[in-house]
Amino acid sequence: MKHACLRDHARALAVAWAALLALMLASLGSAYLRLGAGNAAVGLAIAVIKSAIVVWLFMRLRTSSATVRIVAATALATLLLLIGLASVDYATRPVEPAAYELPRQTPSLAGARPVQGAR
Amino acid sequence: MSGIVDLASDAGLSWLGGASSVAPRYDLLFAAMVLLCGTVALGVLVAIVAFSIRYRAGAGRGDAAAGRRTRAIEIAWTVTPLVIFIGLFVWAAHDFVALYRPPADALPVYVVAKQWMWKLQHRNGRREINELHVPLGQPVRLLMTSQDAIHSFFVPAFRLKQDVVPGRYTGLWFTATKLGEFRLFCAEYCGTEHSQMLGRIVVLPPAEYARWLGSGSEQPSLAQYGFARFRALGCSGCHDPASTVHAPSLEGLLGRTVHLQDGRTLVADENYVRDSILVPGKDVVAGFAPVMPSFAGQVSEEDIQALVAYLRSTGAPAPGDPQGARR
Amino acid sequence: MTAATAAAFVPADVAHDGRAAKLGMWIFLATELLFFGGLLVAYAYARTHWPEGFAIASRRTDVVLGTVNTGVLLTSSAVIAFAVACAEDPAQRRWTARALALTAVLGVVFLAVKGVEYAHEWREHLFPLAGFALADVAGAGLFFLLYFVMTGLHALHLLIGIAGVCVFAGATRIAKPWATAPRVEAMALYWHFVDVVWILLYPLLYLVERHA
Amino acid sequence: MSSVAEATIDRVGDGSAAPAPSYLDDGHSLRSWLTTHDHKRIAILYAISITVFFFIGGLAATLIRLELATPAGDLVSHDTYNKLFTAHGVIMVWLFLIPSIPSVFGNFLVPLMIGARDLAFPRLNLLSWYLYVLGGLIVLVALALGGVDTGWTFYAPYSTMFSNSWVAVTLVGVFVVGFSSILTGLNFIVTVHTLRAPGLGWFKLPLFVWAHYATSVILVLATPVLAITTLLVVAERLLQIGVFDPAHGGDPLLFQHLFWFYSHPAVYIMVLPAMGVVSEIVPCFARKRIFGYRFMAYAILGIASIGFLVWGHHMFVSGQSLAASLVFSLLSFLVAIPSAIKVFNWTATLYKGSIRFDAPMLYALGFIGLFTVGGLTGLFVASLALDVHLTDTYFVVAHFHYIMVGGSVMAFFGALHFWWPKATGRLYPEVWGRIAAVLIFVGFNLTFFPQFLLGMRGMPRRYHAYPAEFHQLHMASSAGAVVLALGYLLPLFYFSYSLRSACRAGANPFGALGIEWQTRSPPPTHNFDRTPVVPEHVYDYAPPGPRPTRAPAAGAKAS
Repeated sequence: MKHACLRDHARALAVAWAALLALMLASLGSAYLRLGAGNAAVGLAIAVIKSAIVVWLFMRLRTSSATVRIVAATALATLLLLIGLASVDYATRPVEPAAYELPRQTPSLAGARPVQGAR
Repeated sequence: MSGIVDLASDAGLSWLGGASSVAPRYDLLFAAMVLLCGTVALGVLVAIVAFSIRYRAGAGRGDAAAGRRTRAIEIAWTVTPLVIFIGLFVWAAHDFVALYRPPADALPVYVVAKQWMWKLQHRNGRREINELHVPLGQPVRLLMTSQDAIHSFFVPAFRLKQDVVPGRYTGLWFTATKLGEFRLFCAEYCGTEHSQMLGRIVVLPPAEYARWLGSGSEQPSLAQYGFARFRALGCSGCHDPASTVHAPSLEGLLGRTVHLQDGRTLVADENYVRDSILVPGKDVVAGFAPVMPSFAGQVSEEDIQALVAYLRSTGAPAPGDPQGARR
Repeated sequence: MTAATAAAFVPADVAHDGRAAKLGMWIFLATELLFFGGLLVAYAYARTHWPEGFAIASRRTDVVLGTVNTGVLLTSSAVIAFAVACAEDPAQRRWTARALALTAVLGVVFLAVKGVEYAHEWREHLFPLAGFALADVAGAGLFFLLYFVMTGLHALHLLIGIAGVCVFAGATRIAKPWATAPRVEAMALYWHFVDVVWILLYPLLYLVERHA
Repeated sequence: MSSVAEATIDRVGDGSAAPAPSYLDDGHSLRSWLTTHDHKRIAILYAISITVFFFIGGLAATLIRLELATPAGDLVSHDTYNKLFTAHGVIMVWLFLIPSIPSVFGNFLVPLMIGARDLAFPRLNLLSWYLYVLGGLIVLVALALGGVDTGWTFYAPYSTMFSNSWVAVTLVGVFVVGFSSILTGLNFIVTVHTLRAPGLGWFKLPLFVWAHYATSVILVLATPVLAITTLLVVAERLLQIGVFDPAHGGDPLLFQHLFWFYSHPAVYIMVLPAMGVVSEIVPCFARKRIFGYRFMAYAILGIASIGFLVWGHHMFVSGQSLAASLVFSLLSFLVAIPSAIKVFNWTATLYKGSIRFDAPMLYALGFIGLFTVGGLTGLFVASLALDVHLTDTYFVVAHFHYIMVGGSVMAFFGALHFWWPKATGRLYPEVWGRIAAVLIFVGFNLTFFPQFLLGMRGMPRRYHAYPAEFHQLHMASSAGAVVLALGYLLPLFYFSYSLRSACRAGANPFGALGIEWQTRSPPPTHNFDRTPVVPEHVYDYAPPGPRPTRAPAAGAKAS
């Protein structure tokens, strides 16, 4: 009984593993296509799918308690907020680069910090 | 928009000393906020004091059952602030957005901030250090960048501030509405002498401004520039009288007789200063450790001349403040 | 309510063990996600500002070894998931220990391959220090900085994971009472997370643009 | 309902006839303290260590105020001044305020309040303390070597490229302390989820526990971003290339985004536990159920979650985009709403109460007043157009000191008085307690209110010397600081005195209803002799009868 259960389990894991490797190869292949911004999108989308498989099946979020799911969702939401709200700035900030003179530092007397290297 | 400006002047807020077209709108919003928040704070305070007296233990007015049904009240004091806050946001945002829309005819001025000075350049190439002359009633647009850390261009009388960031330009525009001199502060902490990174804005009548702008392609005096380099290169970090590093004071150095560690004496002249900067180990002053690093490759000939000019100015009988703008 | 018999105080922390270990690990992983999240923001900024530099720099990474390593790590994840399944059945103790040991071996293989990559990159002057090979490509320095910080931190996490998995493999083998199934599962959660980080890093670092 | 509490108190009174040793008497050796897993002992360890750091940070503040008593920079050099305010900020934020209420009172009380034996991971808890001490020592080493001059904000590129001070060492210290915070937060969350006493549902939890739960969530989710940011700064200093470095295509504002993503929620790490403390004290001394319990709990969660969305309001003039500033400003106004709800609800709790003014209550009322001012002035700096003028001036300095010192430190002292009898079994001298409370309240306002006026008039912060027109207000502020310093020193003396006095506290000297009051004072190592009784409603206070009498156990109280 338990053995059968374990065998089923192992089979499911093997299928997930095969899917992960297939997705990895797909993502590798996509990098050689000329997709412009699509390269990044496809690469990330596949990475998200792979992560979802790992989290959902390997990490057993599928059968986890509500508390654990809330923890996972909160973490993901916070990460997206960090990236999202920072992107609001970067997406709408006009870029006006200015010539930047390399700083010429006087060497430190205290020795707290190495002398500015050649840059 | 001008209606708001008029309203502000009508409200009698000009005594707050605002000196730009932005200031009256700022003062009005500020006054409104003080009024609103003051009322709320006072309300809370009065409530706490009144309850504390009326319902003090021993007064026997306590009622445990009071205040159990709270939902309506809670919703009321959730929604009311929400509405007020959105109103405040819109008002403040409206004024803020205007700061991002400089008029097309604004006079451009280029600003470079570095530790710890402001270098400004007008359209016709006239340069200033720690001083900015602008005409009354005419929009001026600053294009600013930094050569090192982040600085911030802050003119309290104009109610304006903008960080100056290395590697990119940031902008700031204003129209001065009062004649006179106004303080310029660096408001973003930028290192040792952050609090000395001061300057002034001089607002002139347009005709006088035109004369001023035309009269001078002359640079700021060499001594003035030298003082700025004295600080920017970090000399003042050790040689300032207030410094914790044990280094000789350089005030009135030129012409002074210097006693060296190996027993020689010499009279400090320009060449001595140059040697001390480039080959500091050569003539070490008696009583001081030879800790000064060489600045060879870091200072230009122009810098050395300027530093000498500055040192000479400190030796004059009545040196005066080399930075006219300070204090 | 008032039926307060003067019962001796029985703390509630007997039965909670498994739940607490797993929940604790999930919360720790939430922390870890945000830790790498800061790097992801930096990466997003740098890549959107220097797309060409990132493409050029990314082509200098070793995509073959990177892909092999991805496969190794994905496999290790599947193996440790199998170990967790075995751990739930005390009769499969030996299989649990074997699977955990295999996981650790795969982790070591990953680190070895990563070391070979680093050695290549050192020889090709791809460390963003003095003498950096791509010094004239705007953004390439940032790419390789992020590459080394991200993969370095990932390797550090993996190293900790390998140590932890080895400990559990040994403990399971000799049936230490504290090596319970929920704790093995918590350990595995960490391992999977390190894997997920790599899954994200793989396209971001190796696959920016491979054509042309 | 209150009969339940009284019955409980009586039973505990009986139970104490055959006592197990209290946690304080359970081993007296240094070793027994340094290897303890007992959350109460770890709380005491934290209390001692943060007190040390509080007075080191306070010393820096004293020197700052002394220097600013005159316009010229005459007491210390520029460099020393910069290092002083940096040390003040770093120590007060990371080594005092962030661990203050959570690590001391949270540690001590969360398990007691939920009827648990200990935290979920007692060994991890001890590790947190060691990490905290290690990080604190690293920061002190950096100070001893010569200090840091970047300000506690460590803004790049000054911190990465230009500062000639011990930035990297200090940041390593901050990183380690951050780890301690994360582990504490993790421990609290798991504890609240898994170790609540049977029958203690989420909406029966004291607001103190709610506040610590929310704080822990912030600790766990925000601190790692600070950790990676400090690592990036250290790497940039060592390698001379980094993502914040404009010379290599990096962005200095990226540092600010990452830094404030942590440091704004960190404000709520400091103030949410303080709100929890006040929510315990006010109903107890008003003898009144807290007004709108559920709304208070939701407000805590609201503050914690919206707090993550507002970090950009520190960057309105930094050069971030207009759109970002608009978004962050709007969100910042939203976070003020739950704070307003809390203030209104505490005030409403007083209505028809039966209010006693013991020292904890004075601190709590002081908190409400000062927090109200701090919160309302927050609206000024959340308003875009006003922030342009006010940011980086003393207005901001005053604003956040009203929140962090007027708010959090007041509440910390309130908590210290309120739970002192529980933790030590001794009563503090009530009269001295009240004098100190008033002294701190008055001294605080004298110190910091003038700073609002300074900021309005354009006095920039972090200035070692300043123009003469600001002299009078700075003088006033420095004079007020003397009063404030006296107020902070006073409790040190009377608390030490009370430890040796014979004035023992009963299990429940204030007649409070929390589960922590059902056990002895000081509690036994295993926390409870009997299974604690979960009350129907955690704040079911009622005024005493028509003749004012104190709650039964308060008879031993001398005041």
